[in-house]
Amino acid sequence: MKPAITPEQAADMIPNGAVVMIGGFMGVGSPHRIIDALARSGRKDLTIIGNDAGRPNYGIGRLVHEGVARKIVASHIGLNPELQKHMFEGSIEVELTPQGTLAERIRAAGFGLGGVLTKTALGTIAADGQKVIEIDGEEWLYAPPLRADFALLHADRADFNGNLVYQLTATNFNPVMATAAATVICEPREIVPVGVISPDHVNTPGVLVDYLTRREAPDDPR
Amino acid sequence: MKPAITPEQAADMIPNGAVVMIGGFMGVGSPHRIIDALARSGRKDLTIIGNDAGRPNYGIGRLVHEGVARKIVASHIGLNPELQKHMFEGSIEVELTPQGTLAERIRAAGFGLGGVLTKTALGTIAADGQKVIEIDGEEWLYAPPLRADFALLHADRADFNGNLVYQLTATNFNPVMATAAATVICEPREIVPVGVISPDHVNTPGVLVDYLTRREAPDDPR
Amino acid sequence: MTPVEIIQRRVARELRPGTLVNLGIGLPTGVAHYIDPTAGILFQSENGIVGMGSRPPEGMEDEELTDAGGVFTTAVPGAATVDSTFSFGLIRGGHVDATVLGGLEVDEDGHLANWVVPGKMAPGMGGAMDLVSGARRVIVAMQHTAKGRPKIVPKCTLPLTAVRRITLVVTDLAVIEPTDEGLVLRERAPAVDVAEIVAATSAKLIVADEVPEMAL
Amino acid sequence: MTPVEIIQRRVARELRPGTLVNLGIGLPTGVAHYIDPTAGILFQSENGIVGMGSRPPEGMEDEELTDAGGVFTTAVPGAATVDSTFSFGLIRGGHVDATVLGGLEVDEDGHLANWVVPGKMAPGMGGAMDLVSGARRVIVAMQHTAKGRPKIVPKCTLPLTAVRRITLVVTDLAVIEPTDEGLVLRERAPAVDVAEIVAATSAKLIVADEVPEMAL
Repeated sequence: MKPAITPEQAADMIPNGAVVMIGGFMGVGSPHRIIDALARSGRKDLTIIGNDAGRPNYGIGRLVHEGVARKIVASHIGLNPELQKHMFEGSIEVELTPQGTLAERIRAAGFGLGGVLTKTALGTIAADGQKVIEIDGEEWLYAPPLRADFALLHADRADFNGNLVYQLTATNFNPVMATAAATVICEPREIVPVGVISPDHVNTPGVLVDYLTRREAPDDPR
Repeated sequence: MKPAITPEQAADMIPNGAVVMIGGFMGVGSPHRIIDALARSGRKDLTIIGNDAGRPNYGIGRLVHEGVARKIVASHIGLNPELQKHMFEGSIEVELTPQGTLAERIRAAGFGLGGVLTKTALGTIAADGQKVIEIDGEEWLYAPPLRADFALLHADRADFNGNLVYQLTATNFNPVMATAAATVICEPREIVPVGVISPDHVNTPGVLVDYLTRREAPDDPR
Repeated sequence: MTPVEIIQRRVARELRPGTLVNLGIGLPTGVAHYIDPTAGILFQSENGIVGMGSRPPEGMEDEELTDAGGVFTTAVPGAATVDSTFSFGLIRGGHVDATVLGGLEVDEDGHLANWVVPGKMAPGMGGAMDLVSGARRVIVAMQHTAKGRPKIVPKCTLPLTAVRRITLVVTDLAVIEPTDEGLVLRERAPAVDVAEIVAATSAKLIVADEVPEMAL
Repeated sequence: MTPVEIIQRRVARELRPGTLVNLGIGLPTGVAHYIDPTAGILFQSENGIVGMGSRPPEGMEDEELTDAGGVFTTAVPGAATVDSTFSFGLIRGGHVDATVLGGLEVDEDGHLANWVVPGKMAPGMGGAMDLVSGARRVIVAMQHTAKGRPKIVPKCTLPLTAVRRITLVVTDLAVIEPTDEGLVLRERAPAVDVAEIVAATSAKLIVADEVPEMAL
């Protein structure tokens, strides 16, 4: 059984300067309640890893707006002009990485691999300063594993043991991030008893999950 | 809509000397009807890639027994003394590779990565002659992508478009092999109309699948 | 027919029956309106769906089903949901037959620049670099010029999206194919003559005696 | 209590509540009989299940639910099915808290040999190399000697399974922990004295004045 905590308790676990992965794609499939609690926490100097920076004051953009983030690692920030302004001013560091490489770097960390060998970005300025490895006369760009102190995830459904099920395009980075952080906290839309989810429908085994956020309104329906 | 073919038609596509991946784990989740057709085809000099060699005359062992295979790439052949005898005699070449590395090498081929960097087997005789890559002072064993001309898969269920669903431990190598062969042929236990399988329950999208084997007994139940 | 419609209609004819296609945000997205719905073409949205449909009816939107721009979408019957590692595995592994992307510049080497204007616009490459490196065919769909300035140039001045040569450029004026010999003018838009295309292109074009008009 | 039961009972006490554990084929499999069923320990079978149960009742076997030896098994409530890439991702990524494996030899460096006897037995390493490289803790469960010959030796004569130092060796005679200083004798089996253990071990053992008896 995993502990069921409040979004505020989740935010309280995360210290200043922590590296935090956040699931979602433009806020779709993001743990908005935990993000909100973290945005209101007064935390500083977080490194946030996610697909994108959401929109201004929405999704990961909420953490940018509240000054919680010192650095953003993402593949796309085009819909968040607030972050782009910070980036050009130098007040928030932004590391841009191709989306597929980002996903694979997180997987490498989570699954004990030494990194990623990809053609993506090879020969472009996005590969400047990065290691190129030649294998049988062919060049591959090396991208290192990417891990975090915390992963903050969304799921459609969890069981008491933390088995997670995602739905449609709210899946995105959530499953891979579940593998690559020291502490994994998931905000499911619903929590069901163990055994309700078929083993074949579990997307993330509960062994990867440390905490679930509790229902928003735990009143008994009677 | 994918063509529905017989196991014999599947076997007929495979030429002498082809490299063939076969899903399954000790025959569980293997396409036994296609294997049987291939075993009876008189084909020669196949390279078979699979987790194991099944048992004598069962699973991949059926192909060993019928003299179809020239080389086996697998992680474990301990339950097939017939193949071990061939290996010690030199009549069939056996390449043994750690199970996790085997899975990841196939994935690298299927997903356009340059290979695998792993600690597994590093420093052991199983790594003899293989490339070691040093990254930031740390050594990793490099394992190259592994692809095939054909992948022969089992699934619990397919739809007309080749979307596949696996069940329990019959999943194993089937999904990853679906990504890494020029031609992918699946033997599903049942075939259902498009739309019957929820998008969230599809394990292998039909875009990766070329052929389905037809039902064994296509008589109308009336 | 508007310039955008010309491009979208012409690109639609490049898509092969029964294949997986990724359409970029913006102009490329509209290509979906012009395909044969019986051709079995599936659209991938790299945020995690194989078999994306069109916009949902009002009131039927699902907050867990959006396209790569974060806009509500639908799934066709037979769609499959995948996570980001699988989605980009399909892209990198060559399982996407064609990607259609916008362009800022294309040059005589067939190189594409479409992700950054240093000092001005740095939205990030998103999935573009993976798509241009990994898709079997890369089709650039763009206006032939921007504010009167040619976008098909001798050498890209903007940072490249990939060092790989793209497959085809489709504009409102022409279809151009990068080859070993250089950029070959394959087709001209209806009522557009070759001289007009050459004038709107700063790159060297290889022009045959007869350049057919686009079928749309 | 048989020697095998001593080993299995003692190993069971090493497993931590709420963690994922992989038990090798054979003797290690039997460890599952001796764990506290309320401790929330989940067993992984590397062929693709997290939450493997015990043997199914007769007539209830499912041909699509077997263990890593190809033998019918069950799933506990809350189990999850995974494919081979995910299963070994869990192993390589350190998400398996403990693996329990048999051994042919363990040496003073804490190295394990358990997958091949050159020229005699070459079944393949299966998942053993991944497990010994990747699991957080590697527990070797084996008879102290084979046909009277010590299996805990100064230096492995058989090919190693990994160059990583294992965590603990549990035998029918003793519990031994490889450390920077060498092999430390931690516990002795009931009614077994230290001299007996030292005599059955060709490796050098570090022995404290007082060696407690195993709790079983």
